[in-house]
Parts: sequence; C-alpha cells; structure tokens
Amino acid sequence: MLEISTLVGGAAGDGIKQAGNAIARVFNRLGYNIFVYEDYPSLIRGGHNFAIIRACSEKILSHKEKIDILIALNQDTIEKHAWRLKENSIVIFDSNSVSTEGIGIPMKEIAKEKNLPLIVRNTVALGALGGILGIDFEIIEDVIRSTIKKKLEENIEVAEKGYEIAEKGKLKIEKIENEVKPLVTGNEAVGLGLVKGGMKLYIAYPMTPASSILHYLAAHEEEFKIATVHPETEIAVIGIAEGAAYAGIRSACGTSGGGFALMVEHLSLAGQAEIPVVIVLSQRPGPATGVPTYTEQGDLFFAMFAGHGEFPRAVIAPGDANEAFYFAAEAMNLAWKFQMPVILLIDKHLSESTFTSNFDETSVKLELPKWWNGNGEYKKYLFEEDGVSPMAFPGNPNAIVKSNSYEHDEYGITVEDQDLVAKGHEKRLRKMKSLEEYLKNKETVKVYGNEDSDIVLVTWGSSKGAVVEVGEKLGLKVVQPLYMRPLPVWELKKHLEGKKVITVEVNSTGQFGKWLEYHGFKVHEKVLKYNARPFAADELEERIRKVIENFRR
Amino acid sequence: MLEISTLVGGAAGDGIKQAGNAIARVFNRLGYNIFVYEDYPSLIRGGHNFAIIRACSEKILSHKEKIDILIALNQDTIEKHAWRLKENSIVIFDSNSVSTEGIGIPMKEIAKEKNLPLIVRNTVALGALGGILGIDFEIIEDVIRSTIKKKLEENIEVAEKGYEIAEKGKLKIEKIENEVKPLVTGNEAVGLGLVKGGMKLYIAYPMTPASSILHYLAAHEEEFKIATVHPETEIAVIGIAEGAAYAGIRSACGTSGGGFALMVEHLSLAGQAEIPVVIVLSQRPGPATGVPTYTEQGDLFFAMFAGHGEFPRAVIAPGDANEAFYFAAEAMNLAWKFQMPVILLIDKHLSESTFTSNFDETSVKLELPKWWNGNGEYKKYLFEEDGVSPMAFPGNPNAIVKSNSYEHDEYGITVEDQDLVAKGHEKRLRKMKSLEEYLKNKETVKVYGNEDSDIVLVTWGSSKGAVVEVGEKLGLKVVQPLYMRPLPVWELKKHLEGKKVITVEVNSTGQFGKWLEYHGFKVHEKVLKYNARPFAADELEERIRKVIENFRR
Amino acid sequence: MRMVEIKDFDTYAINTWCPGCGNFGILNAVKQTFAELVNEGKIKKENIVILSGIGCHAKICDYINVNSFYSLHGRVPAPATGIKLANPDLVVVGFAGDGDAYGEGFEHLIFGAKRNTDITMIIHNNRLYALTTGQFAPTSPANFPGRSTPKGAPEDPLNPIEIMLASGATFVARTFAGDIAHMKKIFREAILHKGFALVDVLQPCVTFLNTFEFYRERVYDLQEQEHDTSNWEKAMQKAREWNYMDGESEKIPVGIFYKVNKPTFEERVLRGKRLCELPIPEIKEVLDKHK
Amino acid sequence: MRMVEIKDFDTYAINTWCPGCGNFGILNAVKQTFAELVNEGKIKKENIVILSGIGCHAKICDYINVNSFYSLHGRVPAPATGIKLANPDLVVVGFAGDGDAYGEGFEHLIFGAKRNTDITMIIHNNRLYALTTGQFAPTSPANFPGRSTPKGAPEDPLNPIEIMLASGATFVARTFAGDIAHMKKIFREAILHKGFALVDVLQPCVTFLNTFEFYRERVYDLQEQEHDTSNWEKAMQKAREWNYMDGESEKIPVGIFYKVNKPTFEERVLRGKRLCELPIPEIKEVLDKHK
Ligand SMILES: Cc1ncc(C[n+]2csc(CCOP(=O)(O)OP(=O)(O)O)c2C)c(N)n1
Ligand SMILES: Cc1ncc(C[n+]2csc(CCOP(=O)(O)OP(=O)(O)O)c2C)c(N)n1
Ligand code: SF4
Ligand code: SF4
Ligand SMILES: [Mg+2]
Ligand SMILES: [Mg+2]
Repeated sequence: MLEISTLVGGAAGDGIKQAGNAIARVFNRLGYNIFVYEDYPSLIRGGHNFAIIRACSEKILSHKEKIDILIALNQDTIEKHAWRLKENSIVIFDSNSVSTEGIGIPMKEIAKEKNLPLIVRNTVALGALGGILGIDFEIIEDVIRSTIKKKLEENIEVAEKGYEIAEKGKLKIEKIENEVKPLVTGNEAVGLGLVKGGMKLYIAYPMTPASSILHYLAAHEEEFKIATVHPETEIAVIGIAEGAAYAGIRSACGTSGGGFALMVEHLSLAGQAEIPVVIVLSQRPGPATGVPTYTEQGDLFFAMFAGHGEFPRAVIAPGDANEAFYFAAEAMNLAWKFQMPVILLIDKHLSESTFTSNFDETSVKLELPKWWNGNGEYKKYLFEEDGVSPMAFPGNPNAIVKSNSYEHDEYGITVEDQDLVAKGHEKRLRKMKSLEEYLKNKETVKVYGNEDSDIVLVTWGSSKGAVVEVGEKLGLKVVQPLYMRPLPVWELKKHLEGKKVITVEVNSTGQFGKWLEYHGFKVHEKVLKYNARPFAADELEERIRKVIENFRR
Repeated sequence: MLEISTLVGGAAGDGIKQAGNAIARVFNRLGYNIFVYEDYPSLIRGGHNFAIIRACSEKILSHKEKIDILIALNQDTIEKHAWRLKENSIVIFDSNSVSTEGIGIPMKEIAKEKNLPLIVRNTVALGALGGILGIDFEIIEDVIRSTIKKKLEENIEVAEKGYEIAEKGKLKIEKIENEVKPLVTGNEAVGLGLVKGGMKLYIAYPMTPASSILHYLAAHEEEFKIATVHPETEIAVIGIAEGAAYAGIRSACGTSGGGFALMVEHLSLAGQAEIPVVIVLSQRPGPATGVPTYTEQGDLFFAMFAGHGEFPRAVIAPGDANEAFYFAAEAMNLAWKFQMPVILLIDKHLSESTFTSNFDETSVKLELPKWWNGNGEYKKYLFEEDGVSPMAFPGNPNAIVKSNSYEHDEYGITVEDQDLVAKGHEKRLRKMKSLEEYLKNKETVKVYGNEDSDIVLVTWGSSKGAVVEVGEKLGLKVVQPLYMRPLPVWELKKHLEGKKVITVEVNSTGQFGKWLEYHGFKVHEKVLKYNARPFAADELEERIRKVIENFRR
Repeated sequence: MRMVEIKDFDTYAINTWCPGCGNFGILNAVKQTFAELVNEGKIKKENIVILSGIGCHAKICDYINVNSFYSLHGRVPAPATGIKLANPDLVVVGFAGDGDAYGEGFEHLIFGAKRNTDITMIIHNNRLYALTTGQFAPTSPANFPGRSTPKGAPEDPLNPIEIMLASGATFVARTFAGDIAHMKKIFREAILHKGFALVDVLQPCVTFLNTFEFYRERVYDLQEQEHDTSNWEKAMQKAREWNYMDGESEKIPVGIFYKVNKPTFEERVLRGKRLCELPIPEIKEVLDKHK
Repeated sequence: MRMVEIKDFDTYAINTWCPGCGNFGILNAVKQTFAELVNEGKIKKENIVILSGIGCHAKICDYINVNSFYSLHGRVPAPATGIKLANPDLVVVGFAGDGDAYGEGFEHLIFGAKRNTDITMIIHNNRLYALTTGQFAPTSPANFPGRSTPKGAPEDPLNPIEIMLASGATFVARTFAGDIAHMKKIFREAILHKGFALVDVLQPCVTFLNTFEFYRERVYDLQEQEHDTSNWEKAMQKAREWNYMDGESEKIPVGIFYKVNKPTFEERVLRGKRLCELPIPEIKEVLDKHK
C-alpha cells in the first residue's frame, strides 16, 4: 500500500481549501485514491485553517492524524501541527513568513515580484510540492488550469517558480495505473444524487455545513436542469418545498440542526398531508449554535422523532460520497413512493470532506410513484391496503386534489369523527409497514472486514470511513446500517447476535449505541468522540485496540 | 359507592361548558367528588358539544361512557348519546326543540317569556336537574350566583322555573358529608402550580388545548402577582421567556404540538445557554393540525428528543389536577435548580377536564437555585462538579453575565477549541446525572391498586384516571411514572420485574410502551386508543378484562 | 364547453361557520368570481389552487370544490410560492386570517410582496383570533379585551396596507365582507393581476367582534373617487386615512390602493424553464470537471 | 465614582473580524457611547445588556465586557423583550445582522416596533450574509451575485427604514460604519430614546461587498438639513430617497428619520409592577371561587 498525507495550513483567506483541492487533484491524477479533511473555524479572515489530503493506492474514506508532508503558509501551522510529523516527514513553508526547518520557499516574495495578491502563495506551494514529489509540471499546470480562473497565467508562472526552487524529487512519488475518478465532497454527491433522483427544485437557507449543497446546485442550475431558491427562513424553505411537491415536482431542501428545528412543524405537515419531501440534515455540534464549522453526530434522535403526532418517515444515513449520491437519489424515490418525508442525515465531516468517488449515474433509477389511473372520482387519500394513495396533481381536469393538515377523509375534507380519525392513523401507519417490507429486499446494512470476527464495530454516517479502515486493519467485522429509521433490525440481527459489539460515533451520549440497545441488541462498549472533531483512522485504531485489549483481559 | 353521571349536550353556543361547570358545582356542594369530561369540535357555533359530569362518593379521575342523566338541548344530543343510557337513566330535554321520551321542559319558551337569549336554556336545565335530584333550590341559586355575571337575577328566575316544573325528587340524591373542595381543570391547576413555583411571567400564543392556561393566568394577573404576554409567534414566546429567565425572573410558556415544534430551536438554546425555562406542552391529536379540540398522547418521543445537539432536560407527565399543580411548581423548581429546560407534558384530556382537587399550596416550596456568592470574578458557566454553575443576573455591579448559544468557556465567551468543546459537553451531561441523583430521593413513580397482583397496568399522563380506577376495581397493580425523562428506571424495576405488564396510553404506536421496552422492560400487551378520544373507565375495563382473559387462557 | 355554475364549486362538507359570519360573504364572492373567470375563459377550473392557514377563515378550503392546500397557521405564502414555481400555469389564491397572515406568518407575506410572487392573498381580517375563541390579533382595535388580554391589548394595531405598500406589493386592496359586489370586483382584479396581490377583507365576526354596522357606516370606494392607483405616495396617504384604531376616523377607504407591474418572482427564478417538463440530466460532464 | 474607560469594555476574546471590516467602527462607537453614558451618569454599566443574533456582527457580544445574551440567528428582539419585562431598569441594546433582523427574524423586529418595546436595535447592515460566506440578503443590491444566487439575486431589496416607519417604530435612524462620530451621536440618541429604536448601520464588508467608497461619496446628514423628525410623512419621503438599489440614486440620507414618544410595551404590560420584586401569592382566595 502506497500512501501519503499532506497537510496544508494557513489563515482563513490564504486559500487553504483551494490549495487542498488542488493538491488532491494532483494526487488524483497520479492515480491515487483521495480523502480530504477540512478544518476551519467560523470566521472569514485570519484564524487557522487546514486541510489534510490523504492519497492512497487503496480505497480510503478517512484521514490520519499523522502526516508525511506539512505545507505551512504561516507560523501557526508549524506550531499547531508539529506533533503530526513522522520521522521522515517533509515540511514546506513560506520562508518569508515562517521560520522552521525544512524546505523554505520565498512564497511571499514570489507573489510580490509578480505583483500578485498574497493568496497565490498557495499556488507557489502547489508548484513546490509538485517539484518535491518529482511530478511532471504539466500535471500541476493542468490542475491549475482546471481550478483557477482569475490571473491564470500568472498563477502558472508562480507555480513554476515554486516547482523550480523546490528540491526536486526529494520525496518521489509513484504514479499508479488507475482510472482517474471524480473528486467530490459529500455535499456535491448529495446534490448530484438529488438531481439524479429527479429533483427539480432545491430550496435552502444558508447554514453551515449544508450551505455548499445550495451553492453547488445554484451554480449548476442549467446543467442540472433545476431551479434553486434561497428564501427568507427555513420555515419558508420547507413550506415552498411542500407546495412544489403538492403541485407535482420533486423538491428537496437542506439545512443543519438549528434550521431543521425550524422546519419541524412542516415536517409534521408532510406526515399528515402525505407530502413527499426530502430534507438533508447535515449535523454540526450543538446544542444551539454550538460549533458551527465542525462536526458531530448528535442529532440522530432528534431527526428520528422530530414532529408532533405520529407519522411515517425514513431517516437514511449515508457514510461516504458514493453512498451520499446513491441515497440522496433513493431518498427522493422513497419520499415519492411512500409520500412521506425522508431525512438524509449527514454531518459536516461527510458534507465537506472530499472523496474519490466512483458512483455510476446509471445505477440510479427514477422510481415512479403510484399514479392515479384517472378512473372515477379522485381521492387524494384513498385508504389503500399498503397505505399509499394514487397521486394526481392540480391542473388535471379530472381530479380535484385536496391536501389537508387536519385529519381528513379520503377526499381530503377535514374530519373529527372518531372512526375516521382512527382510520387516518392506521392508513399512515400502514405506510411505515410498507416501507419496512420494501426495505427488506434492499441493501440496508453494509458489512466489511472479517465476517468471522467475534468483535463487531458498528457505526453510522461519516464515522464509517475511519471505522471500516480500522476494522479491516485489525481483522474485525464492521457493520454499518444505512437506515436509522426504520432500523433494519432484521439484518442487524444476522450480524450482531452472539458478537461483542463496539459502537463508534461522534457524539457525547452514544445515541446510536442506545438505539441499538433500545432494539434489544447488547452493546459491549461505546467509543465516542465529542470534541467537535471526527475520528482519524490512526487515532481510532489506538482506541479500538485498547477496547479489545480490555475485552481480552 | 354512590355515583351519578350526567351528560349535558347541545350545540356550540348553547353554553354546554358552562352548564357542565354549574352541574359539577352542584354535585360538588353536595359533597361529591367530581370529574368532568368536555367534548367539542373545532367550531364556534353549531356542531355538537357535550360534557359528562361524573359525581362520586369516592375519589375519581375519569368519566364513564354510560350515564344516569342525559340533558339534551337539541335533538342531536339524543341521537348521539342514546346508547349511553342505562335502564333507569333519566332524560331531561328542551321540549321546544327536542322530541323524545323523558322529562320535557319547555326551555326555549321559558327563555323567550323572559326575553332572554337562548343560552339561558342551560340555566333552566340546571334548575330542572336540581328539582329532579331533590336538591334545595338555594344550592342551585348559589351556584348560579358564583358562575354567572350577566342578567344574574333573570337567570335565577328561569332556573327556578325549571326547578318547579321538573318532577321533584325523581332521582333523589344523597348529600355526602365531605369538605367542599375546589373544582379545577388541569390547565387551571398548571397555572396555579406555576404561580406557586414562583413564575412571574407567562408567555403564550393561543393554541388549543393550552390556551386556557393563558386565559386563566391573564384573568388573574393581579391576584397571582404576575404578568402575561401574548406575542406574535411561538418562537417569540420562548425567546421572551428565555430573555426573562436570563434577566432573573421565573418564566414559563405553554402551547400544543405545532407551537412546540416552532419552539424547538430555542429549546436547544436553553440547553446550550443553560437557561431555566418551563414549557407546558398540552398534546392534541396530530400530526400537523390534526384534530385540534380532542386528545392524544402522541408527542412523547418528540418532547423527549426535540432539539438539535445533546443537552439535559426533564420531561414530566402529571396525570391529574393535583399532580398538574404539584409538578408545574416542581417543573419551575427543577428548571432553576438545574438551569435547564423542563417540559410539562400534558394533553387535552388533562388540560380541559375538571377535577375535584385537594392540593395544598403549602406543600409547594420555592427551592432556591444555586446563587453566586459574590466572591471573585463571576463565571456564568463555572465548570462545577455537579454541572450546575452559580447564578447571577444583569444589574449586579459585581458580575458580568454572558450567556451564549455557541459553545463557550466558563465566562461565556465563544470557543471552538477541542478541549473546551468536550468540557462543555461533559458539564451539561453532569447536570443530567445530578438531576437523576436528585430524583432518586423524590417520588417519581406512583403505585396504586393491588401491590401483589402479577399483572401491572402501566400508564402515564391523563390516561391515569381511567387506568387507576380499572386497576383498583380489577385487583391489579397500577404503576404511573411521573417522569418520562429521565425515566425512573430504578423505581420501575422494583415494580415491574417479574410481572405481566400491560401499558395503556392514547396513541397509535404505543410510545410509552416502547420507551419501557427500550429500557429493557418486557411489555406483554399494549392497550391503545387513537381515535382522538380518551379512555372512559367502563370502556377501558372491558378492554383490560379481555386482555387478562387472554393471559389466563 | 359547458359553463360552470356556482354549485360546481360546492362540496359536501358541512359549513360550520357561525350563522351570519362575514366569511359567508367572502365564500360566495370567491365562488362567483371563480365561476365568472372560468366561464370567461380567463382561467381553467382545474388550474385553480386555493390555500388556507388555520382558523375560521381556513375552513374555506373544505367549502370550495377546487384543488386546495389546507396548510398551517401562518404559512400560506410559502407553499403558495412552491406551487407557483412548480407550475406557473396554476392560479394560486391563498386565504389567510389576520392572526395567520399579519401575526404568525407576517414575514412570509412581506417577502411574498418583496418578491412579487404571482399569488393572490385574501386576508379574512376579523381583527382577532376567532377559532381559538377570541384573542386579540395584530389588527385588533387598541385595548381590545380578548381572552389573552382581558384588560385590553397592550399594543396598538398595525396597518397591514401600510406595511404591504412599504414591502413592495404590486397590488394592494381592501374590501368589505358585507359587500359582495365590491369583493367580486376586487378579487377578480387581484387574481388577474400578474404579481403579488394583497386583499385585506374587513370581515365582521358576529360572535366576537361584530363590525358590520361599523364598517357599513364608514367604508367608501376609492375607485369612486379620483384615486390614482399608480401613485405610491397617494396610496400610502389613503392607507393612513384609517389606521385600524376604531373610532378615531370617520371614513374607511376600500378598493384598490395601488397597482403596478413588475417582473414576477417565478419569471426571475425560472428564467423560462418549466420545471415539470425538464428531463433528468446526465451528470457525466459535470463530474469530469471534478477530476 | 471611578470613571469608566474604554478599555473597561474590552474582553480577552480575540477579535476575528477581517482587517478593515466596518464592524470595528461600530464596536468602537458602541464602546465609546457606553463609556460616555456611564460617565455622565445616564446609565449604569451593570445595567447594560447587549444581545446579538448570529453572524459576523454577532461576535460583538464576545468583544464587549458587559452583560450579554448571544442569541440565535434572527431572534434578538424576543429575548430582548423578555429581559426588559423582567427588569425595566436594564438598558437593552440588540445587535443584529441584516440577514438576521431583516431576514430570518424580521417579524420580531416589526412587532418590536409595533409594541414600542424600549429596546435599541442596531443593525449591522452589510447587505449580505457574511459569516456564511456571502449569500444575498434582504437588502442586497438587486442582482447581487451571492453564492446562493450566482446569476444575481432574483429579488429587489427591501427598504427597512420604510417598513420600520410603517410598523410604528418611534425612533428610526440610519448611520454609516465609516463615521464614528455620527454613529456615536445616533447610538446615544437611540439608547436614550424611551421606546423602540431602530438604527440601520450601513456597514461595509470588506471581503464580500466593500462599500466604504460608495457610501462615503453619497451619505449626507439629515440633521444638517432641515428635517423635521416628528413628521412621519417627511420621514417616509426621506426614507424613499434611497431604496437600497445601488446606483439609482446619488445621495443617501443618514441621521434620525423619525422620533416620537409613546407609552412603551413594558409600561402597558406591567402597569407599574416590578416582577422581580413581587412575592409569591397565596392562592386560597382564588381557589375558593372554584367551589
Ligand atoms: C403554530 C400554531 N399556533 C397556534 C395555532 C392555533 N390557532 C389555530 S387558529 C388560530 C387563530 C387564527 O386566527 P386568524 O388567523 O385570525 O383566523 P380566524 O379564526 O380569525 O379566522 C390559532 C392561533 C395553530 N394552529 N398553529
Ligand atoms: C436558524 C439558522 N439558520 C441559519 C443559520 C446560519 N447562519 C449563521 S450566520 C448567518 C448569516 C448572517 O447574516 P447576517 O445576519 O447579515 O450577519 P453577518 O454575518 O452579515 O454579520 C446564517 C444564515 C443559523 N445560525 N441559524
Ligand atoms: S367565530 Fe367569528 S369568524 Fe369564526 S365563524 Fe363565528 S363569526 Fe365567523
Ligand atoms: S466577512 Fe465582511 S462582515 Fe464579516 S468580518 Fe469580514 S469584512 Fe466584516
Ligand atoms: Mg382572525
Ligand atoms: Mg449581514
């Protein structure tokens, strides 16, 4: 296994994110699999930002704490990350701003010489990195051409400068004969999945870490054949989404915890009025404003139980970009198949990390919902066996489509009658049953590692990346349910019974572990992290080793 | 046991609620224990309203389906309630509007003769009832004087007319030598409890079935030495409550499911900023607008898990007016003792039913929170052992009080640092532990009936009334946890282990039963009702008998 | 084509408004307006979508036999916007209460006006929360003793006409539920107006605040005077003739205060796209740029 | 009594605004205003409570060493109202962003104005969502290409001064973050005003919309002209001189548009009560009426 981790750090405004992306693209073009972790505080200029770009010959879905190359655009970066260096690690730094040992490049000087803004230091660094890795400059140039728009030629020039100065081939890297795959963030994958799931309208109010779904979709409205709207509040967001769905087009919205909280009344409306709507909930550390640019998996119970009254829903938790793509589309399909709200539960670590993806757009099929056949009088809430009533939309000259937030009869007219109230409840509960039946024929749980191990790591969402890697390395079994609600108990039983179960998640109360226990599974150990940072593979390995040692003792 | 159930029915606008209240007062003055069930649709005039006034020599907390006296102000009432009549039941009706058998009184005529609005028919009926029961007219007159303001003397005159005409003493009722106790609705009891818990500001936006807390408190501002506010939205409601608490006064707010949904973001703020706030959540059938004037216990999980991020809270579910009083005060105390949000979870059936209460205002003590001692620099979020930081308020010349919705240090300044984030989480979790420890010395579970029975009925909230009655009658044990979160597992274990457990609740998914199961308790049967109506004692008896038969088979 | 009749707009739902309620007039005027517009070929019945909030007014969704979205208290403009974006052919008419539209969800109304979404908002302004048994609302007369404020509301009313004008609404009108002919005229204009139309209907609530007499004595029709509906300042001046503080003023203008044309929100967002007709795209090309 | 100094208002929090941000000017002006008012004996330092929403502006809570309530995005007026009701001695100053106050929580602002709650709202109006990296906001210039609307915002801006006037605010002013002296003058008046005071601060965001130059060339002080601040119509006229649509107008009035006196919300709600001093009552008498 070939692998190399690069950390690039500086202040907000130094273009760290862009640098990380460019570096990732370089390794990508060399045939490596990529994972990029982004770390930045909630501010616009200053502070400390960094990205860890891990490149590996094998498939990877997580970063490591320890790094091979440190690129420092400021002194802070050295101070904060020295502990990550291994014996042979290389430090590349702007010798005009940083004093340390390693490969100093006068980045500021180079920028100034060309009369360029200081942000181009990151391009100088990219060039230098290319030199050190002994890569052809064409690759660097090509990456710059595909990522930079302003002052393109000047950027190439300064990159070349960096390339020239740097000790060439000091850490020569092998090219791997792999197909070059797209690099996507979790949020981009979600956006792409929604589009392939037939979404035509995306509505969102900015909120980290969900905002970039909106940005990405808004920037590609034409290519994706959709519209995007950024309205006054999250309440309006979901109201608009529901109106659009009622009128016949697939809509979705995205937010984080505080915004989701504001949507809860409408979530319940989707339950009662049976409106298909997909809500992407990208978690960040709470409660309240919490730690907005960092990560946590703390909203699981909230997502599963939000909303007054009892109504069906699905809560799906993809764990990487491929799954984010696939399940965003599937969320759209399920919402329409069962006319219910579907929550795609992700978090900052999945949303904003970059993955080598290999999803196949043809793998996603638009599943048609139950359409009305046009015969007889239309009943929006026909009490069907499976709970799902045929759909028709306003504009249909033969149907009158009455949607209602009150308890209602089959036509959608308000009722208070005790028998009809009970029937309404039962109809909606039947949908939950139908969903469960449907899922029994689907992949709802993924399994990795050593099937025969008596120890199982169980995890969900973005924590998957580190857990799978550690599990495989340590010869353990890894189980990742993709659905949180309904929880695929039928599958989990097969995998967990009789095993020592260790849950791994990023929150302080072990919600998913509890959720398993609530369903009668025994959880032997809960490995938690709640300092707003995700697990890194090497860090988690240590923790799991300790747990296992304790087991064996 | 002496008991008598009276149903009075008519259209909205006929003053059914007032009639029910007056009838209840009559029986009350005769020394009976009272329970009044109110049933009305969501409209202002017309439709069908009724109240069942059950009076009993024993303590009761529920109504029965079957009745002894039917008072019909319109034909509907006869049609809808004939099935409730027993062999000897008496029917009193307005012979000008209703044709049936029984005791016809020309109520309309009497009203018209005096040129009074038709609503006084209910007073005529009250008089007639008094006559039939063979009660001194003074009692009737006294009740009228204490309940009616407009056209008082005329009302007394028409009541006398009804009294005279009615067949005197046809169903003579015994007076019982009991102290006459106050009749209060659940909502009134909540209001009174909050006041005794030190609440100074009540904020609410109207929403059935919570509105009458606001109405009651607003009408008694002077007596209760409080202020009430009805602002623009439920979001503002809780925001105002939190501001007031931050500034040093005890505040509370009340709503139903949809309004609570809108408060969820602020609930999370109370978690992060550690603001003491009491939210009275009176459930009605959902989802969404649902069946607004009826009842359901469908928001249990929502109340327990609402809010993004992880933070401590208490969810308390009183089951009758005495408990509503006591736990409203206790909610206020707990909120301030632990600086956390406390949800008082009730429902329409508790909120709007009337109970003979015997709560003692001296039983409620204002528990003082942890005050700052004034030494040194003030730290609003001092990381104390028990998680609870000393309180100070703006206006204190020695303290600067910084409240924060972000993760923060002890002073309340925003932090993103990983260690401080983890410490913040741990501090808040310690409060949950402290609360649990505290509750271990309190009454958290009530037990009724036959302790030795191998069958236990477990119930919560308003369902308690019917369940306790049935349990006692059938010689079963009844267990009622008062706290939903934290669930007093330590107590429940004592009572449920080794028993056959039947849960009884008014919702369609058996949430509380699940909650027990989630905590490892075995639930053998779930008795549910979800047609928006509460259990009546006799109806529930049948259902429980069947379940037991099945057990015994 | 068969002409539609008023009764084609009836449903089997039992009407539970109080006898004499101003809502009946609104209901009749709306049905008549719809029937006329359909019969004139101006709109198609199947394209009508009505919405409502929650309150007495909101029951109108049960009472009119057209597509409807009985939404949440205060939220009408949001789903209305979604409906219009999904299918701009639809004729979207939202009914809302004053508690609903000027209270709980006022912000949505303001943004509807700001954006000039092509929807019509008809506000049943009975100046209180009726269905919840009579609390004060944003337009209640000052000191109105509702059940939440028995000693009188501690706030002066707001003037929705003024705020709608300030928010950029392109059609602002007021009418009176006691005058069907006037309502029809206004509803018709509002529905045909391309852009955001706000109609404040003075709706007496016979149970909690019977204002029939009060209004009948005071209303006068702006269109019977020389009122220039294209002049914003004049509109504002007229709006301020009566500020919802009962008794202070003698006359209450009804009619169209203001009307101008501006591009609608859908036009600006969709830029000619019809979302329901767009295919699902291939994403390969975009993905290639991710390499 | 010791005089307070500006540095008494400093905290140890590291300031993370972008160098050159208009917020620095606001921060300085606020601290100076507080210091002067305290030293003049007009307010007590311990009675100052500041609040903020969420956004770049909101960090001001961390940067001023007074009581503070760092609230939620859009919600400042609600807790501010609660604070004032709890203890009317407190001097309540809310800081909010334009996204915050004119977007997410606009309704609270309008109702604050309607009620005349005695709080001061200072809006850091940089005309975009800064902390979330530059999306368009309610007062963004038309067609502003934010990250959520790369092809230009499909909405025209709203004019908060206009809406605040229409909502009944008793003090409405605008100032410019590039002019500390002017800000101080306005902040001082706003804080001393008994009732709801709205101050719209034109705040350049050097990162996403650097408007220093733009404003510097255009602002003029209403108080240097003959502007009658008690005349609502005149105030409205001045408000409409510039409608936040950049470039259309040459001049931008700053200063006090409008100022009148009215009873405050607390006065009307509390009717002389001081909640924190009231004892817990006996309820026996009330209970007796329940028999
Ligand atoms: C979020 C929410 N809060 C409160 C309610 C309760 N509610 C139902 S109707 C209503 C008042 C409606 O007043 P208005 O909109 O003026 O309608 P009206 O009944 O006067 O026609 C309220 C507060 C609700 N349904 N939803
Ligand atoms: C309910 C909610 N939605 C969204 C956000 C995300 N958010 C944080 S700051 C901000 C924008 C703030 O813009 P503005 O109020 O103008 O402040 P500025 O950063 O421009 O000072 C948003 C949308 C949030 N914190 N809460
Ligand atoms: S309460 Fe008022 S608004 Fe509601 S139906 Fe009756 S009269 Fe109409
Ligand atoms: S992004 Fe704009 S508003 Fe925020 S600190 Fe930087 S310059 Fe100021
Ligand atoms: Mg109303
Ligand atoms: Mg801003």
